Amino acid sequence: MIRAQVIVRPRASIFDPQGDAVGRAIQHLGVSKLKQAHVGKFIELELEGDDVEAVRGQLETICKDLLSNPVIEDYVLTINGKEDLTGLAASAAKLAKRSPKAKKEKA
Amino acid sequence: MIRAQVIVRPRASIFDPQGDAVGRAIQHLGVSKLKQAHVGKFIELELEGDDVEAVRGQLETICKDLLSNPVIEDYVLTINGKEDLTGLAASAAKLAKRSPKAKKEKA
Amino acid sequence: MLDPVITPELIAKHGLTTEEFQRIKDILKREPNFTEMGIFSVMWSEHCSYKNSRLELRKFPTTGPRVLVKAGEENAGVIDIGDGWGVAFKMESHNHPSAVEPFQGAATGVGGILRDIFTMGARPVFLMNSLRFGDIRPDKPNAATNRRLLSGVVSGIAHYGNCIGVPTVGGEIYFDASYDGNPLVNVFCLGTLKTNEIQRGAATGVGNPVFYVGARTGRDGLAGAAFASRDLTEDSKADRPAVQVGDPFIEKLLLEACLELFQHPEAIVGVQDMGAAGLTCSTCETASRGNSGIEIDLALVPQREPGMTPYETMLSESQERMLVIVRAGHEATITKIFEKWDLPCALIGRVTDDGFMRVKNHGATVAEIPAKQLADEAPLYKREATRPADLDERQKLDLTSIPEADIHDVLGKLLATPDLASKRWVYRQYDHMVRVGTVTAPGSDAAVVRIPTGENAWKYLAASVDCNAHYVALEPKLGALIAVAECARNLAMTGAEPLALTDNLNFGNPHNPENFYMLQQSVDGLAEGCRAFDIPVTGGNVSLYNQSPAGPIDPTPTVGIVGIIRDVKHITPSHFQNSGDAIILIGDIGEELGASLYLREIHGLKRGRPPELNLDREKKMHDAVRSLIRLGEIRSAHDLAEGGLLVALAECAIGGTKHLGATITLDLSYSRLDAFLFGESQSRATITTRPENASALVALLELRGVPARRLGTVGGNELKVQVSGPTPHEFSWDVSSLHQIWNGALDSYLS
Amino acid sequence: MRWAVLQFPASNCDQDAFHVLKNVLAQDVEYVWHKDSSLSGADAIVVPGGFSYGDYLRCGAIARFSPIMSAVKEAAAAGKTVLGICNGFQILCETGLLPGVLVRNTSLHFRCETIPVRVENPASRFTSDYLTGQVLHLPIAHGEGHYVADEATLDSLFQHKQVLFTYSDAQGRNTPGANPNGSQRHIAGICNRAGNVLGLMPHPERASEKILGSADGLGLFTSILASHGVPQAQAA
Ligand SMILES: Nc1ncnc2c1ncn2[C@@H]1O[C@H](COP(=O)(O)OP(=O)(O)O)[C@@H](O)[C@H]1O
Ligand SMILES: [Mg+2]
Repeated sequence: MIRAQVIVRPRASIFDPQGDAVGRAIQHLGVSKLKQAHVGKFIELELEGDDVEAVRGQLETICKDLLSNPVIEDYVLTINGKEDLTGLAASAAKLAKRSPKAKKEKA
Repeated sequence: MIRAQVIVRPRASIFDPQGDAVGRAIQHLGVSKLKQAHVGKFIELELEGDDVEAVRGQLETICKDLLSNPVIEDYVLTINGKEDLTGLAASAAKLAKRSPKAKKEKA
Repeated sequence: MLDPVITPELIAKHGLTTEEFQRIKDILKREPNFTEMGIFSVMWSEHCSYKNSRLELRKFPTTGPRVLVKAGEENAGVIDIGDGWGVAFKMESHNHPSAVEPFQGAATGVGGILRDIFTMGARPVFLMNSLRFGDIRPDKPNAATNRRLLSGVVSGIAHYGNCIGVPTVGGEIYFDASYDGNPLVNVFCLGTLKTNEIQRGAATGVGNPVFYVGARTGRDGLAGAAFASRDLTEDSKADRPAVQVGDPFIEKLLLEACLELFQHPEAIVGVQDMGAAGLTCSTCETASRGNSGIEIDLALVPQREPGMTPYETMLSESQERMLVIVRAGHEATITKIFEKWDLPCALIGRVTDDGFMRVKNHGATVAEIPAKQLADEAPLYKREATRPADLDERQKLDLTSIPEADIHDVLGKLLATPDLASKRWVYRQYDHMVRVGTVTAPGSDAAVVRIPTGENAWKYLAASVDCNAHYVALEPKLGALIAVAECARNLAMTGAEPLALTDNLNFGNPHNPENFYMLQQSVDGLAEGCRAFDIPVTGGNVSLYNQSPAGPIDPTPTVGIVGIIRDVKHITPSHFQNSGDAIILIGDIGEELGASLYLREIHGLKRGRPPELNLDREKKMHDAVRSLIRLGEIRSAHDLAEGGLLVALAECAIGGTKHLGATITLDLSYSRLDAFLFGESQSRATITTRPENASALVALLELRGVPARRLGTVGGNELKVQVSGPTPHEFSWDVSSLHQIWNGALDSYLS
Repeated sequence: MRWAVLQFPASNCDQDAFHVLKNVLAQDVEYVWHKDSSLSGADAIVVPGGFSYGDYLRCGAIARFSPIMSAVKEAAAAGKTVLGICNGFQILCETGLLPGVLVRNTSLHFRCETIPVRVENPASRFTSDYLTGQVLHLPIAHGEGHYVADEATLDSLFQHKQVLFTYSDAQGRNTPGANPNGSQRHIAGICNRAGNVLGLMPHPERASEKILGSADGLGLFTSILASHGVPQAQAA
């Protein structure tokens, strides 16, 4: 079985009202150190078979066309993250890096 | 700065209309091997300071009380996943393991 | 960060011509800097300045005894509805943003029109919309894209309206290949206010503080007004940073906070929403209206993202923001109210007396422009207009070459077309009942909404939006005239008399003389219609450059009319109400097939001259129906529009909740049965009444110079039509099957 | 009797509930702001519909932490009447005053229309003016009205007659086609075990005047009045 995980996140320059509202709520609950919150989606897919390469292209397309809205969102796809931790690690790093980088681009 | 990532996922035994709809749509797009899809949330938080241990408790509470609803959802919290990959790896493994078990519960 | 050097390329990229740039230099008496050029470019875009259409708009009648705020004066016009109450309403487009990102584009369109209304001091009480897409049927080109656009737009409208709690009570949706790649999203909002509480958008009183309230400013929607003033091209997707994301939650707070603030007239001088061109537009327009100046410091503007440049801050189109001019000494009133609502509220500047819009950043002046010249003295262009070369040819219709289709079959097919099918799939996604005012829900000729004017005191408003763009495409002036007539007719059917009109002019690139001709003729048609019905235009919107690489859209001058129903007893439904009621046809039996739905859908022909319209006859018909309604003798009334007589009868049977059949006998001479049953001749309606009244009503109508005849009787499970004449025909349709076809059609295309 | 209508940021049916109580039923009613901590002695509390806090994250999730909710919990514990309509129902579930949770409609679409709703148990303070099995025509308007709880909770809800309303067809049958949102066991409204806290997705306040198409919802309010000893005549 193949397991794929997709994280969809509002693009860095795009307003994220949901993140804002959640951030305000968290601050209200006493976490005064919170600077920012973003809310995205987490999608898990299970597919039959083992041939990761055979489905990778299809899954990328699905991420682009269905699971995310490229106009306002970015996504990270990880396939078989359990066996292949580097994938998930890379995703995490990518996600983590984006924000400061985005800010740098802007400045 | 502290970065925390929270994955909120519908509990295995709970009917997930969004996951079902996404699953149907994916199959419709020709990915016949898809067995199941689940849709959850991905939340990213940025906090001031560096003292992870000082905020871990607060963040766990936020996850439990605000970000997820235990009736229908589980969550995984990762703090500073970038530096501390084991955390994220563990989360992934946790998430990955749950599904088969869940299926057993359902059957 | 250094501003870019102003080069001819950069000027062109800002949509400014060499002459316009020269004019800027003449106004400033120097070279503009980058920020100033950006400011001019958005204020002088078509979207903000109407530079290509303003001369045309002057043709509209805009005055009348009920007009309290005229078109163009403020963000929306205001009409007196009596007893100290007024209504503010307006229509606005969000076509280009919706083409790029349908959900957010439509949602922010709703947000924008709501702000235009509550800036006037009015509480928004209902929304409507007028939408156009390419065809969504599976066998049509681009169907999948069109379906995605439709679903996205509908959920965007639903999201914003539902969340803020303003009901969406009506609208219209049509489909045509000309909208492939360039859908139209026109949204309408109406609000109510006490006539002595109208707010103005003027900055007066030197030294008065200028406040910024609402959402923080980010980089979203940079230069959206300029984006709306360009053709949509393949590259439009690269314009994605222009996508604005709306937050109806914040808007709801902003709405309530503003209405609370307006209860303190002693503290408020003026208020202006930040819509297109955001801070730029709101500062220079309030200064211009106040014959004053304004000075702000951008460092004081609440910002969402760090490091925004003055250019970005001034041109940002972040949503849910307002500018409020407060009377000096009353600062605490506003800060307290916005604190209560947990909204950002910042003192960003002062009113001055030197006529300048002066923008500072941390004290350093970054822009200094004469406000009046920036806001009101954009160049005006008289564009060339030429009648489209192929129009005469497209109007030709040779009926002898068109075979008569099987009537029984045709009715089912027409009811299943996306244009005619029930729009339930759409409107049940809209909260159309919140605010407990919706008396007539979507699915009737016009929406009827009651508005409170005191304790258990109500006024009843009817409203409709309409435009048959096929008619306009085939004869613009007549088509626009019919749009006004049809909209007024829809109101008359509910028992309402029209009060005023708002319009949204959706056309292609005005630099093309053929497109401009369509605009010019349409404005003539709308103006003539308004004069005929004696209703002023109280505001509207112009959206040009609606074209995709395949060409311009069908010209679509959408109109929205608001009317008032004198007494709750006069509110009349569209659909059959009781078995045994007599059905009366008002108006002539016509046989005009030009530009009809029947020709389009059954024969694939988009041609012919639209039906003729006799304004005098049309008005007489409305007056007659209203007076019969007031007599209490009309049980239901429905106008004849797309699909003609047979479709109207079917709609009376299958619409609403009762689903009653009818037996119709037509002993009339006609030349073609299809033209007779599906022709779209104007000024017609079907009404029902108690059977014993039928002949008296027909006599009354004829007395008023309105042709009328009894057609048959309501009842049974079938729609039965007997046609006598040289070759008698008899048709019957099962009402529940017709209902099924009509009710399920959109679902079947969209699921 | 005294009523309180709560106002959260982006409540939007607060004025509707207020209108019905004040103008249709001539009740003593006041708005209570979410930042307040006192209900100033109200006998009945309406948690109205809307999109509190934008309904971001999950409906009702953020509203639950409003200062006023502690007072609502106390009032509920003291046996006061608490009525949560639509978003109010979601808030009461998130708060734990009612079991279960409301998730996205199965269709994933917001749905607004008047539909048949069957009265399951007329022996409650919210339904005494109705009959068992009576079919009411009530408007719904929600995107997340799909009631979810575990099997044991569902069984217990039925066993203790806490399910007051279900979705049905016009004949009163719980057919799948009559379920507008996929709610488990067709649940449209439930009360707590003590019977003083009700949450329901349909909007009785939108169906309390004939001119709006249905007055079937008025019975819910008159039932509450009766249970508080307010004679019917006074209610008109
Ligand atoms: N087609 C039109 N018919 C009548 N009035 C119009 C039309 N288009 C624009 N107006 C009026 O011009 C004024 C300015 O409109 P606009 O710039 O669109 O305002 P805003 O930016 O606040 O939406 C408004 O009063 C509007 O009603
Ligand atoms: Mg405006």
